[in-house]
Amino acid sequence: MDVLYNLSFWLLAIITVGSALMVVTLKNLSRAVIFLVIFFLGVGGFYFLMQAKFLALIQVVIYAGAVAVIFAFVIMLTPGLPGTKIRQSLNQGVALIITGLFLGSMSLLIYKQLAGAGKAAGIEKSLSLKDLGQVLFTDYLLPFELVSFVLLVALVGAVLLTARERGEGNGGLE
Amino acid sequence: MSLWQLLYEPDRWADEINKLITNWGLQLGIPVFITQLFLMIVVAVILLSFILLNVAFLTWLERKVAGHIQVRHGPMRTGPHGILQPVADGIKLLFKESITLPFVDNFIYTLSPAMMFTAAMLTYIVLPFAPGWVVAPLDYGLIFVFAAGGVSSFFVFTAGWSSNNKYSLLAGMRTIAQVISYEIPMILAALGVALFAGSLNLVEIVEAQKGLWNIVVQPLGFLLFLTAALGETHRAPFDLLEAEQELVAGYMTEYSGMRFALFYLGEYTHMFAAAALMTTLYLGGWQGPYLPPVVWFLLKAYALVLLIMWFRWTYPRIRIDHLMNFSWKFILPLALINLGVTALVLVW
Amino acid sequence: MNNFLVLGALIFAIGAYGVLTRRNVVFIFMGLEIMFSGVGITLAAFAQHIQPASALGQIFILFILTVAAAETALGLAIFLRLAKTHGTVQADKINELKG
Amino acid sequence: MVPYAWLITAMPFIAFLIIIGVTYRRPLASALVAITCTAVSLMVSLSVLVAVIGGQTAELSLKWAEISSFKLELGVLVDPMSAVMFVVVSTITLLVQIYSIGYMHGDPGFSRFFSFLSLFAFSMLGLVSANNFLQIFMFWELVGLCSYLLIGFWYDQPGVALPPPAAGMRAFIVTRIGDVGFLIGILLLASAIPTLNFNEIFAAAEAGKLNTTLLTIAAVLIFTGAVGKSAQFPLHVWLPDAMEGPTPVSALIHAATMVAAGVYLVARTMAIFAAGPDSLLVVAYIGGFTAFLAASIGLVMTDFKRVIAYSTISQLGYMMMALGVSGAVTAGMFHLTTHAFFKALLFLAIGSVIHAAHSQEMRDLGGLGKDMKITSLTFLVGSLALAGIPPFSGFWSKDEIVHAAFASGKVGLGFLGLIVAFMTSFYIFRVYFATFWGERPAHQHGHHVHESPPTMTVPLIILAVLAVVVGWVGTPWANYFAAFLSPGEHHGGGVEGFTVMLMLVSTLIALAGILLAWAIYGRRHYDIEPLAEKSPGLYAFLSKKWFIENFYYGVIVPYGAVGLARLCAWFDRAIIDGLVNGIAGVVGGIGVSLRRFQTGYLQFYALIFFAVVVIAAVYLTLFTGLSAGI
Repeated sequence: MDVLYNLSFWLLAIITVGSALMVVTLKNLSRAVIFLVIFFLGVGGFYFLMQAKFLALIQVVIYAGAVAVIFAFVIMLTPGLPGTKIRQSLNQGVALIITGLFLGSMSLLIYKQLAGAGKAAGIEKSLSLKDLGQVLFTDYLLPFELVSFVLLVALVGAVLLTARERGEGNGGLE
Repeated sequence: MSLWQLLYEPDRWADEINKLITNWGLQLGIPVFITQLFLMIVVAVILLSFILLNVAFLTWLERKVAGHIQVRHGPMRTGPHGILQPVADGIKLLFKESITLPFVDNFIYTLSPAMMFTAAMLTYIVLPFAPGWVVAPLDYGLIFVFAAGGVSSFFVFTAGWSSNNKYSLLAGMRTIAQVISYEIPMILAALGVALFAGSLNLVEIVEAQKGLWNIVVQPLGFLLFLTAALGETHRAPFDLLEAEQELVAGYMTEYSGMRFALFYLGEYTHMFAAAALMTTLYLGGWQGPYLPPVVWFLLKAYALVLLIMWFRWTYPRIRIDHLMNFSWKFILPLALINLGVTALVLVW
Repeated sequence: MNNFLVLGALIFAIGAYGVLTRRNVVFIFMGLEIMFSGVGITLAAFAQHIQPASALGQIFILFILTVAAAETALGLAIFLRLAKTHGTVQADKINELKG
Repeated sequence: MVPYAWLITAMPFIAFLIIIGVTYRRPLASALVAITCTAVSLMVSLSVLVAVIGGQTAELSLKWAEISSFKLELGVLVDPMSAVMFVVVSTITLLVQIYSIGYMHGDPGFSRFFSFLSLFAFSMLGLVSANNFLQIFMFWELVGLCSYLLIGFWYDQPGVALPPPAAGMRAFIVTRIGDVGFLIGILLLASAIPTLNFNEIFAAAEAGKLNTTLLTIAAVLIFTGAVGKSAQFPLHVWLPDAMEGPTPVSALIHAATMVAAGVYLVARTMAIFAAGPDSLLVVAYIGGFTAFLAASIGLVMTDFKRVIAYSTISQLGYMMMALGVSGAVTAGMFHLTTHAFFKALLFLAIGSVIHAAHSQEMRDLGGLGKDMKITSLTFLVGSLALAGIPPFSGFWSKDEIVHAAFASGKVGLGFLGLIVAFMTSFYIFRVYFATFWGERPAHQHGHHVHESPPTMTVPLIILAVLAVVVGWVGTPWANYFAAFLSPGEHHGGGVEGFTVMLMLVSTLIALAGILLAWAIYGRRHYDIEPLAEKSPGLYAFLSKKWFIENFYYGVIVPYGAVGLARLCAWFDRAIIDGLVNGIAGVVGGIGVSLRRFQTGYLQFYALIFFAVVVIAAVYLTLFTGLSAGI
């Protein structure tokens, strides 16, 4: 099983990293959204590998199912999006150096300092939904409620921001 | 290893097969993981062929049902009662030219039907056809079903979008709006069942219905789920995204050939998945007297499929705004009430 | 688990690169989402390998997921507004964020 | 009940909030809310008083903030002094509120009036209950604010002598002068000892831990606050002007309670004064002089409200004198208590007259006794109490003060007290005779006058009864009040011959004043003052209020205040502004150089932000031994 595990890890890694790279380098916005979905699915796969199955599914439902849809909608709803002709990136050199430095230092940190820390990558029992709920609704009830409030605010805010003002012509959904 | 065991004790049968092949592989010096991989592929192939055959049968069934409801015969020429019609259709579609219009984003255009069908098929890996006959008895199987549904609808949307056709685009938008609207009550209704079973695992849900099907306990939940499932699978009377009178053929308008076929198959895959899910959640899954579990499962699922088809040819299509209102203002509150009452009853 | 951690860092870095270089606001948001995912993977890796019995790490990710979703919804709403009022969606054309 | 003492303070505030927030548009409901809450306060006060008489005291406090070792707190100090004040304040507030229903009837600002009254009651009770300097100062300023609001209550009317808002402003500014001194005094104390708690400071002062000079200066500075609030010379000028407010306000704030806050403050901080004895001399002489000054002006005022206002100043001077000469709180606090009742009575009675006759000029009034029997009678009781006729309450307290003055050896002040007593009985009966006796002036005949409604007369009667009986708790024969207030001290030691003689003398003096007043005013109505005919110079001097206000407005304000203002302005412009501009210039310079970083591009910011994070990460990774700690 170990081999299968590693195999799936590397496969997923290639898919995920590849699609993430595509998202940040592609010129075509619509294709980027498709790759974003693939990326999200890949991340969900990683959660699966890490025995966070609930998270994996939630990741797929929320991100691939909802967030990506929002992206797609927004791209569609924006008239006159610049095409693929113009350059879509800038500051590439600086950003590359900075992120490269970040990645380097992180990898160094992880491999040097965390070497052997924790247990070896293995398969433990996945947490059941009951365990999650137990913690979520007792110790983290307040954050939970706050997050729900944040969602409500985001909902109202989004509606408010995008609501068509009176006499503002129709550029809306239907 | 007998046929009886295959039918009536499918879990033990599967176990023994598994052991047999693993041991056999070990004797030959093949590592376990390779045999496992091999078995996975075999199971996948079986599942895939089941789905394809089933869907092919469904397309035929739909036409026959439509025909008989409209007092005509439906396909009759190919094979007895036109039973070979799907095969003929398939061959025709395979050899048709796959047209791609100019200014179409080819990448998304090609990817969408494939992904849509794939996502639709993913649902089946958690469905328990019989004890032990489930590809992956996930702990969170129920959520997995909805996740797969969500992904699949996203690709319906991109298909409509990438077609560079306003009707397709409209259909794509409608898909998203409709699917999101109906997914929520559907999940809520299903949660009632999950609460009863105390698990999200479909196998456990089925086992929890031993003796008493959930449809008895949760009649409202079943009706809500059925309605929402119709919306979710874009079946009439909620087939707004392929409303011929308004949108030509919806998101499939610009598709032809095998790509079209994939969508077509995807739709029916979805429908059967919905029926199978309802069977699992509300009708006790494989459970039933005398007949083998698989047969029971398929019987129930087909009964639901026929019900859905009956709906299609009976009810007129409703308007898009009515559709949305119906979901948000009627089904969703009811689903919430259902869930709340269920929870309360369970706490007592 | 080191592999997972490095992967998380890599994804985070890719997302950051996207955020830093993209001209289109939608792309910037995508980059942000990628960054969130990188953080999520890191958290999940730690959660699994340090305290596998505790649901804490996963709950953290749940919160991140929720907040990220809310953020995206709001951000994109702002984006639509921006497109309407400024007529552009290029982050390098909007430089009013100064006194 | 003692642990619930905070309720006394809280209830009026609740009333204030309810009136402002809920019943603002329903006048009667507002009045009801205010009265109910005050009644609750009164009941709690009474039970607290009973508990305190039973020997309980308490200090409830709540930590508010702590700055290193310096802690600020909010608290309720329940001891005999505050218990007495609780009862006095809440009783008078309650009666005044009931009275106001009648007096303010139909006024458009009815609810506002009651909300202010409640706010005032809250502030005053908070002041009384304070257990530390900061709290007392806060509430001190709050009562000042309420006073301002209530003096200027009829802000849209022209007023009698000057517009109410101007009068309010004047009161506010004049008392502020004292408050500055008070604040400096508090800060001085705080600099010497890291607490503001009364008991801690007093304990330190009594133990001699603090420098005597410092204590003296601090005491005098605190006294300036009291001078401002209690309208003592030289800051007395605001109180007569404060009479522009509605008469119940005058009764409550500018006679019975707020102005007594200064006396209360001095009494409360007596330990500090006692530790710096020179300050007591200042208190005594300022008090004595004020008593004389105000009484002399009161002789000639024709507006009877002003007469009583000056009378108030004079009586407050008495109290200060009492505190100053005896170095003990008993006599002053006793006079404060009795004065609160009879002065409130007097004010409410003349309020009743104003309500009925719509005038406060004695020249316009006369012969009202026939039409307003209750008012007239209660006013007479108040006058007798003020004049110091036994057995009315004023007699006992005033006598105790004069006695204390003689006993302390400050004979001059003792005689001064007797002279003032004579003047007092004269001027108050001048008002009485001129208003209620004799004939109505010719030009007023058409105006019919009738008695006020019961909501006004009932409080008058209650107050009249109280004005008679309150004094009985502190007779020289059995001084329960003194025993209660300062139990440890030796009181009187029986009645000596001197005491009896003094009582006789002061009674005779008071009677002489009454007789003189009757002789001059009792028989006929004057349109022009007799004194003005006989001695125009003295009359002018007195009626111009010793030219003190002329001096203030002619000399201090244009030369002193404006000069000071100019100096401050120069300092502000040259030094402060220079400093600020200099700093701003430096900051601006830095800003200019930093501005290049502020491109306005979101991503540029993100870039910088992320770059810094990365630099930090690199630093932590490479140059510190960051261990994962797992």
